[in-house]
Amino acid sequence: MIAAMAGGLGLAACGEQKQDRHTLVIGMTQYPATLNPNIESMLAKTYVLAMTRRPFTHHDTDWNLVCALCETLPTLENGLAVRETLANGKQGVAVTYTIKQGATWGDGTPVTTKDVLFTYEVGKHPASGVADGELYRRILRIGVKDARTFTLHLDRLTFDYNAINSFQVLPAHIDRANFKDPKEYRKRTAYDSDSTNPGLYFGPYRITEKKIGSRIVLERNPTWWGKKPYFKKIVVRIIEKTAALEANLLSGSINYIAGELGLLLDQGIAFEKRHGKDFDIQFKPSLVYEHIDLNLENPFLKDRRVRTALILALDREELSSRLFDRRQPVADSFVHPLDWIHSKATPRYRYDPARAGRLLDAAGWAKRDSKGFRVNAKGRRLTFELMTTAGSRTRELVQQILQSQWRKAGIDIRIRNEPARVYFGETVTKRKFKAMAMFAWLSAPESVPRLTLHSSQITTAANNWSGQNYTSYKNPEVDKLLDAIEIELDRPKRRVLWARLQKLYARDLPVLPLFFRADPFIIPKWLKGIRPTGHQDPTTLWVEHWRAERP
Amino acid sequence: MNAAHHAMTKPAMGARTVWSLFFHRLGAHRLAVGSAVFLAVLGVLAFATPAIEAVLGVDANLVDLSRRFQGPSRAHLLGTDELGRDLLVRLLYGGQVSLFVGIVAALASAVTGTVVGLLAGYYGGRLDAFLMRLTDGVIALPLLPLLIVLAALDLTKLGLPESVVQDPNISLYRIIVIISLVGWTTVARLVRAAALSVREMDYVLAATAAGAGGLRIMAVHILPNVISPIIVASTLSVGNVILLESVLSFLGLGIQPPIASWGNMLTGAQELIWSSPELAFYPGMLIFVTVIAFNFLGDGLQDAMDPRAIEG
Amino acid sequence: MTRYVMGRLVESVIVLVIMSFVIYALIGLMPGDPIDLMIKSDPRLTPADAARLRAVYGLDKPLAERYLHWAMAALSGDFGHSRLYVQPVLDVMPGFLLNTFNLMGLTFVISIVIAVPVGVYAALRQHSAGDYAINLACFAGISVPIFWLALMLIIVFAVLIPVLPASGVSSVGGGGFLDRARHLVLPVVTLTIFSIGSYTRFMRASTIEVMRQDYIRTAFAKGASRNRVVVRHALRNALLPVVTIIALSFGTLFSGALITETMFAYPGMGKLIYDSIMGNDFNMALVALLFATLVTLLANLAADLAYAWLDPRISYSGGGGTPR
Amino acid sequence: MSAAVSQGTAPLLEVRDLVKHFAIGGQGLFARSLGRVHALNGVSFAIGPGETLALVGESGCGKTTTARVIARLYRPDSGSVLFKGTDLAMLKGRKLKSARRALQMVFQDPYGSLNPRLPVSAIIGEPLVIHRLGTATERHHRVETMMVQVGLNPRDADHYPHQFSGGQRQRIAIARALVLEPELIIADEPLSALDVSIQSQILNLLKDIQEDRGLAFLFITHDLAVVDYFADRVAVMYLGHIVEIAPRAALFSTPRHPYSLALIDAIPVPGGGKRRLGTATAGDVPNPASPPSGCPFHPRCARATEVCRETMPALAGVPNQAEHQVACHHPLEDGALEGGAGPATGAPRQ
Amino acid sequence: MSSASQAPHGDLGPVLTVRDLEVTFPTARGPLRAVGGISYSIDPGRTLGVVGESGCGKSVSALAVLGLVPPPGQVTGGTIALGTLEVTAMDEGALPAIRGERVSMIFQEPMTALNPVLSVGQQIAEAWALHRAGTAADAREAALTMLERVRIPNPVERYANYPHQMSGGMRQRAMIAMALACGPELLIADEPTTALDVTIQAQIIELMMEMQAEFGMAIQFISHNLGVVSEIADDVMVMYAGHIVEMASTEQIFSNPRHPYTKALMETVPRLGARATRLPTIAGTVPDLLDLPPGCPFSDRCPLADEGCRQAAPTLDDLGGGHLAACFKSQEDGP
Repeated sequence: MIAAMAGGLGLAACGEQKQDRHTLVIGMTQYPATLNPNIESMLAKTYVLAMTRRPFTHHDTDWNLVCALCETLPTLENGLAVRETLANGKQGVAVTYTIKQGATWGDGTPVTTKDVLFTYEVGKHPASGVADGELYRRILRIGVKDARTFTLHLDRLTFDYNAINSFQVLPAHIDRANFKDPKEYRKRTAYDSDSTNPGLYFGPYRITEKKIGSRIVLERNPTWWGKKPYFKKIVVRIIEKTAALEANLLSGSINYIAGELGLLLDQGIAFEKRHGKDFDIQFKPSLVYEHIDLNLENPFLKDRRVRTALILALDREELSSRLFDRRQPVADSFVHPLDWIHSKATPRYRYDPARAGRLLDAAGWAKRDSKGFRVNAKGRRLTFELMTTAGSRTRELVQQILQSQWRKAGIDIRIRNEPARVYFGETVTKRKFKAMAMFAWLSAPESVPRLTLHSSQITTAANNWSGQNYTSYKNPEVDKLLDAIEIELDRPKRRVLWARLQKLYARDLPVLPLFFRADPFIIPKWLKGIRPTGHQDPTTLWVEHWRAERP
Repeated sequence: MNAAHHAMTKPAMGARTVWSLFFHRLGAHRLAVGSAVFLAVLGVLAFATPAIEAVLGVDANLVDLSRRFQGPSRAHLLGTDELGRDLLVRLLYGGQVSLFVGIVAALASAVTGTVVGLLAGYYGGRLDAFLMRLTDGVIALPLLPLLIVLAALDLTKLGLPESVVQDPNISLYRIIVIISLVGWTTVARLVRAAALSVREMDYVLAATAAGAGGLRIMAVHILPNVISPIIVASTLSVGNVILLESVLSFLGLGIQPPIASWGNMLTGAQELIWSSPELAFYPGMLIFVTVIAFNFLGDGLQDAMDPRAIEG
Repeated sequence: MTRYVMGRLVESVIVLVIMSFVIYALIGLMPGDPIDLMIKSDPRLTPADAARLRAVYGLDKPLAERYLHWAMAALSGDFGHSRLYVQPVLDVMPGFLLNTFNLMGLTFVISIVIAVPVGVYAALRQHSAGDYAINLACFAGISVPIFWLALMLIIVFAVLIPVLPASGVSSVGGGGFLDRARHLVLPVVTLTIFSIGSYTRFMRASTIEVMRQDYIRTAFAKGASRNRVVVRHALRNALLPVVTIIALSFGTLFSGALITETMFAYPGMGKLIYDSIMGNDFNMALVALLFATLVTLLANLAADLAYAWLDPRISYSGGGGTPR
Repeated sequence: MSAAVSQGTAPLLEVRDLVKHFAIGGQGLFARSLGRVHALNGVSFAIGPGETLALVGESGCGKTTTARVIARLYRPDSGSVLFKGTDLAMLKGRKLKSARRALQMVFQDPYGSLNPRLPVSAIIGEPLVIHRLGTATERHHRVETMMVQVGLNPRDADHYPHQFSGGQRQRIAIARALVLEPELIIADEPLSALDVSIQSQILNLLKDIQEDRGLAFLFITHDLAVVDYFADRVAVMYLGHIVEIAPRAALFSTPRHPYSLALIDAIPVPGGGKRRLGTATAGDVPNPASPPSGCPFHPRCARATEVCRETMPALAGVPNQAEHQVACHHPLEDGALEGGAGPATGAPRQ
Repeated sequence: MSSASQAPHGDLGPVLTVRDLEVTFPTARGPLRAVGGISYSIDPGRTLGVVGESGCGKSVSALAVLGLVPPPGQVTGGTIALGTLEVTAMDEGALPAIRGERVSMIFQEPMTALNPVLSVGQQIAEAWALHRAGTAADAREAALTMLERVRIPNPVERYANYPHQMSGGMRQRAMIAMALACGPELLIADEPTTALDVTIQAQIIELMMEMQAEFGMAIQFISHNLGVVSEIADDVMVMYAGHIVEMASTEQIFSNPRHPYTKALMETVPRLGARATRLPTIAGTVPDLLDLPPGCPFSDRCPLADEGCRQAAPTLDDLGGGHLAACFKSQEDGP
């Protein structure tokens, strides 16, 4: 053992790593499974791919929709989007995009409408394994004007008609051969079988090395049309355990921890206290909405007074300030305060134990048992099972705080957590949680919560457990609002609808809003140009602006 | 050498009973005695935690966000944890849980293993072959999927009453059941091997010749003579279970909060290792010291129960 | 002998087939399927998408049918595609296997190389201060939670005294022998500390037992020096039981390094198995687990053969020993 | 082959054509057995009430197997064990239990034959418990009586076996065998693990018991001197066969089988002077897994001829001595013992 | 001090001279004297039989000659000399040079005394190679010769046999071959025939006698069996509770035992053709070495013992004609 250690030190002495100022090593906690941009969406993949390619549209750091691969964002105003009436009489829209001048695959082949058509072909094929079928179903057909310009004919006119963030163009010249048998495509796609093929990428970087489960190496892509990136090489290393991640950062074997997939907030806060002078630490509030889904079929939770009392009995401000240093804003609804659709008129539930008590008294939970918990007339205790993913430390902490706060109000909380695989794979999806399920949604700015709130999205065996309305929330007015918001193009009018929706949501409380998560970005002082977005589009969409300013 | 050995030990044993000899030999193993004392103190402390809690005037589960990460003080002798709870009392409760899980799971494994081992060792033949292949199978069984499946089982479907399923300690019982389901193989093998040799002893033949049935022979003649390896293995396995619980916690499959166990306290503190190392230090040390104590105790028991020493 | 080995191999194959179904069923019985997870990570998926994807992944059929389908394909050499790594499982595994082989092989060799002499030393000086210290160290190694040990080693040797890489298999652009070796140091030390204690204890106990045997006295009586007695007469006999234990532990070592691999971000088999189970990568998990089972079975066989090789009394060809 | 019974009375125990083989090897579910050890090859004899038959032979000859088959610790492959008219070989369960109540065993090793975890009272009283005889008090009383009878102090009833010396332990084992008041005791080498000075004590005890109770003994030993002292009749076994069976005096005065003579010849006599070189019987006892053809003793026998190599001789009465039977093609004549014409110097034939 | 040897061997001194040898084992209840100060010697070519029951110290004293008293036992007094070489004064590291070379030992249980994982031939060759310079082939040659000399048929085949592949008699022959490989002056045989069948026992006794004739070594033959000792020994030494109680030539001992223990021992053993109704017995059991009676160790069991025997231990004295006994009564009575 001692010998082994000595040997180790010997090795250490002779092979110390040299610091290369043109190499950036990023650490993150998740390995991207597939690299095919259209199969499965996964944050780790999005993060890496954003360095190697660009979507047609995405949201910028101010949460506005911008063009990345297209020349101009088509709008009804600028005439690139045109209303059209469909054969069935419904309102559709034709949106025209032009591929950016100079967009060229890494092997020199230009990105053309051929690729667009191929992507559409793949996307709409039922057997291809593409995850997001919705967008491709909405595209009725694609009109090609020339090698760079094409028009999407969409089956309805929604307010976000021009956002095609998930239309990720695929290289027809490489991957078409792999699509001969659509069923096999997801296994054969060059992104996974030949990941380092330069022809797959057209962004500032291309992938030159992939070590499964361990790291991905990117190098500058010579065919990139935009600003020349500063770093010659970027290495993304996968280190799952955040404690180890931190150790790696401190030991210098990684330079930067991706905020999107990095440390937990409290680790970040603690890190700032100790290493604030060496690192620039940013806490960006994000569109990750932490909440508790309530099972509205639970007899106790059916009563809105109980639900209201539940949230009134929580001191979320205290929780946020103590646990998260006020970095995570308390949520009043699913809408982030920074989102333009956020309505100030939404009812806000401040900590009000007295009112909570009155509500519970009124709901028939006036009596207390020997342990101080409320009981109803039948002597049954007011008790709920609170579930979340096991092993997720922050959530477990929050859980315990909630439990403790609710206890003061006489509400008994039983905690039962499950591994993510079981929790999301079964319990939540199939609505098997008895009362409360805590988890988060990650969304884009102004995204319509149809899947989570519309009564048609209640998951049942009949609909194959799809949809995401796990609370079994049914409100005809909400259904109507969701339908209306989608097709309302006028922002002020839409704002009114949004406000109403938020109000209903906050009143009905199918979900207990907790807060919006903030990700700590731990950036060494010399690393400049990283601007956290706060939504689902990653910072790496601006990777060409990253640079080192070493003394 | 035999003669000398004989002359040396036989008279020395003369007046002593098996137990006094056993304690005498155990007493000579100072580390084992120290470990036993340590474990006894720990056990008493852990199971007297509610009283200690009352005396100190703290509440193990009371979250107080205004008192997070406090250093030792008169109110909190070891300070507070990340949720402002008293660290000392939580450690004691954690000890209660870890010891309980360790001891109960080890006992349950020992019982299963003993039954399997006795049957296989005494009856031999096809039953033995079957039970041993079963044992091999369980050893080769991938633990992880099993753990996940068990963690996901809907216990109400197994006919368990709601009150049990709703029990806040259910994660604890799950762990015990899971560990017992897979942990019996060592004891089974040991007992089988011991039973195989004891089965050939003349006193077993004598009992058979006197007309004793299989049950009686196993209970009266074989079991008491294979009890030493069972006790030793079980003592050692208490330590292993405590370690295993911490590993399960590490994987998120362990005992769920707010119940404290050393395993989940250590796992939770891991991410705070840089800012509050003491949160990881205490449970880590306690696991380490407790497991090592069980190992020493097991080692001491093994020496003290060495059949060579008793038989003379 | 050959017949015995053949028989054992046939037995192993049968066990393997049974295990393949058990594992398949276990994974299949676990709640949730990949599509559920996909839905979770992409809120825009619709019911239709889910149904379509289930069909694409073949998850809409009953378990037994899926197993048969898999087994037939496996027999023709197609072990399926990894869902997580989007490559044939047989292409994914070698990399992990090689890493595990390096990690485990090294740990294994170092542990034995240290444990054997140390165990013998302790046995020969039973109850001495050295024996005492060795025992203490062994128990310490056995008793420390391994993830804790890993973290401590990282903190000490990668952060406080930054002499070794904290994680990974090789550095970027590196990957030379020295570089890989450096990356192996901490995980190997961790696993070695963890496994060496029990090996040493076994070796010690075994040696003590052997040194009490009559033939040791015979060896002394014919004038062999102490060293010669230990090396030529005691060692081989003492190794006998230890070989079995070590070979058996090889199987667990193989799949049991999950914690170490996780802590050191070292992509090995333990982690592959864990991730594929957690990530619902059916084919991957199945093949990796089966492989681990196979290794365990082979280790078992190897243990028996090693035993036979070391101990002439064991003869698998029959006609050997005479019962009394 | 039929067993000769002394005195012409109905035998207490009659063993007929016992055959017992043991499989060697064969572990695992799919392994086949690799061979068989022929432990008993048609063993027949009888013991009358109150009679002592000594079974003599060297290790591996099957004498212990014979004992265990009779006590039904092993089930014979074929043959019968008629004990008081009941065939024990065929019985099972409760019937077997009650049938063998009158048949008890004493084992060789007094250290291994007593359960170290039970006090002496429990050891001696166990057969009573098994057969549900008497109340606890009665049993206790009975145990004390037995202890006195075998020369133990009843005050030691709570002690454990390890607190007794070897001789005392063998007394405990004898008490256990006697507690059910059996009619036949099978004593398997009851002396060989004891110190020389203790052997005589135990031998006397056995003899006293036999005389007091009129017990029959099957006395298994390799020590012919003890046989001469204790037995009424002697059966000599070699490699699973009984090669000679005769009244004690006849066997020692006029052994008929060359092997019997070899055994008698090999006994060292204290004060008999130095051993004469070249008188020892050559060769090893063959491996029972691969016994020689024909007469099992032929490779070591100086008198062996072609017929011995081919045919196993049957056990047959010596002319004019019905009780003296020998299985030999070339039995010794009278006076072989003195003549020294014995089997002595046969060269090893292997 | 006197010698058990009867035959004068001219100027050759004894092969082995043991004086006041004392071997002690520390125990929890105090030191246990397994050998309580014994003196004897063996002349070249002679065989000394050592008789006694278990625990009398006969094996331990023999092991002491090779410096192999099992720990924690220690030689706590007296001297052992091989010829003129004082073994007890030698360095631990020098002892291996003597073992196997000048004095060899064979044991009761040849199965356990042989290393199970080495072939018999290898083990014999090793015994030779440890003390003789030569190549591996030389050692093999020497081993084959030895196998032949101990009358093992097919030595070349047997060379490669492992102990478990041999019968008990063959194993003991191999042990003897190993012990005699370097032609020692003294062979210590510790119950070498006890584990063997009677016909094989006779063979081994014959073999040892033949070997003695061939090699001319002295033999210290330990046995609890008076018959065996009587067949092989020139002189006999009877031990009881760590002490020598009687020592004389074989003929003297068996024809005229002087110590009550020796007498009793001979009478209690059943003899062929000497059928009696009851065997004489020795009362009581072998004494606890930690709790010996104050006087003569045998006084508890001795029918002749009186107050004097219980108070003082008798010394081993010559009763005339080299017949030694440690008994007050034998001195009184005379032959």
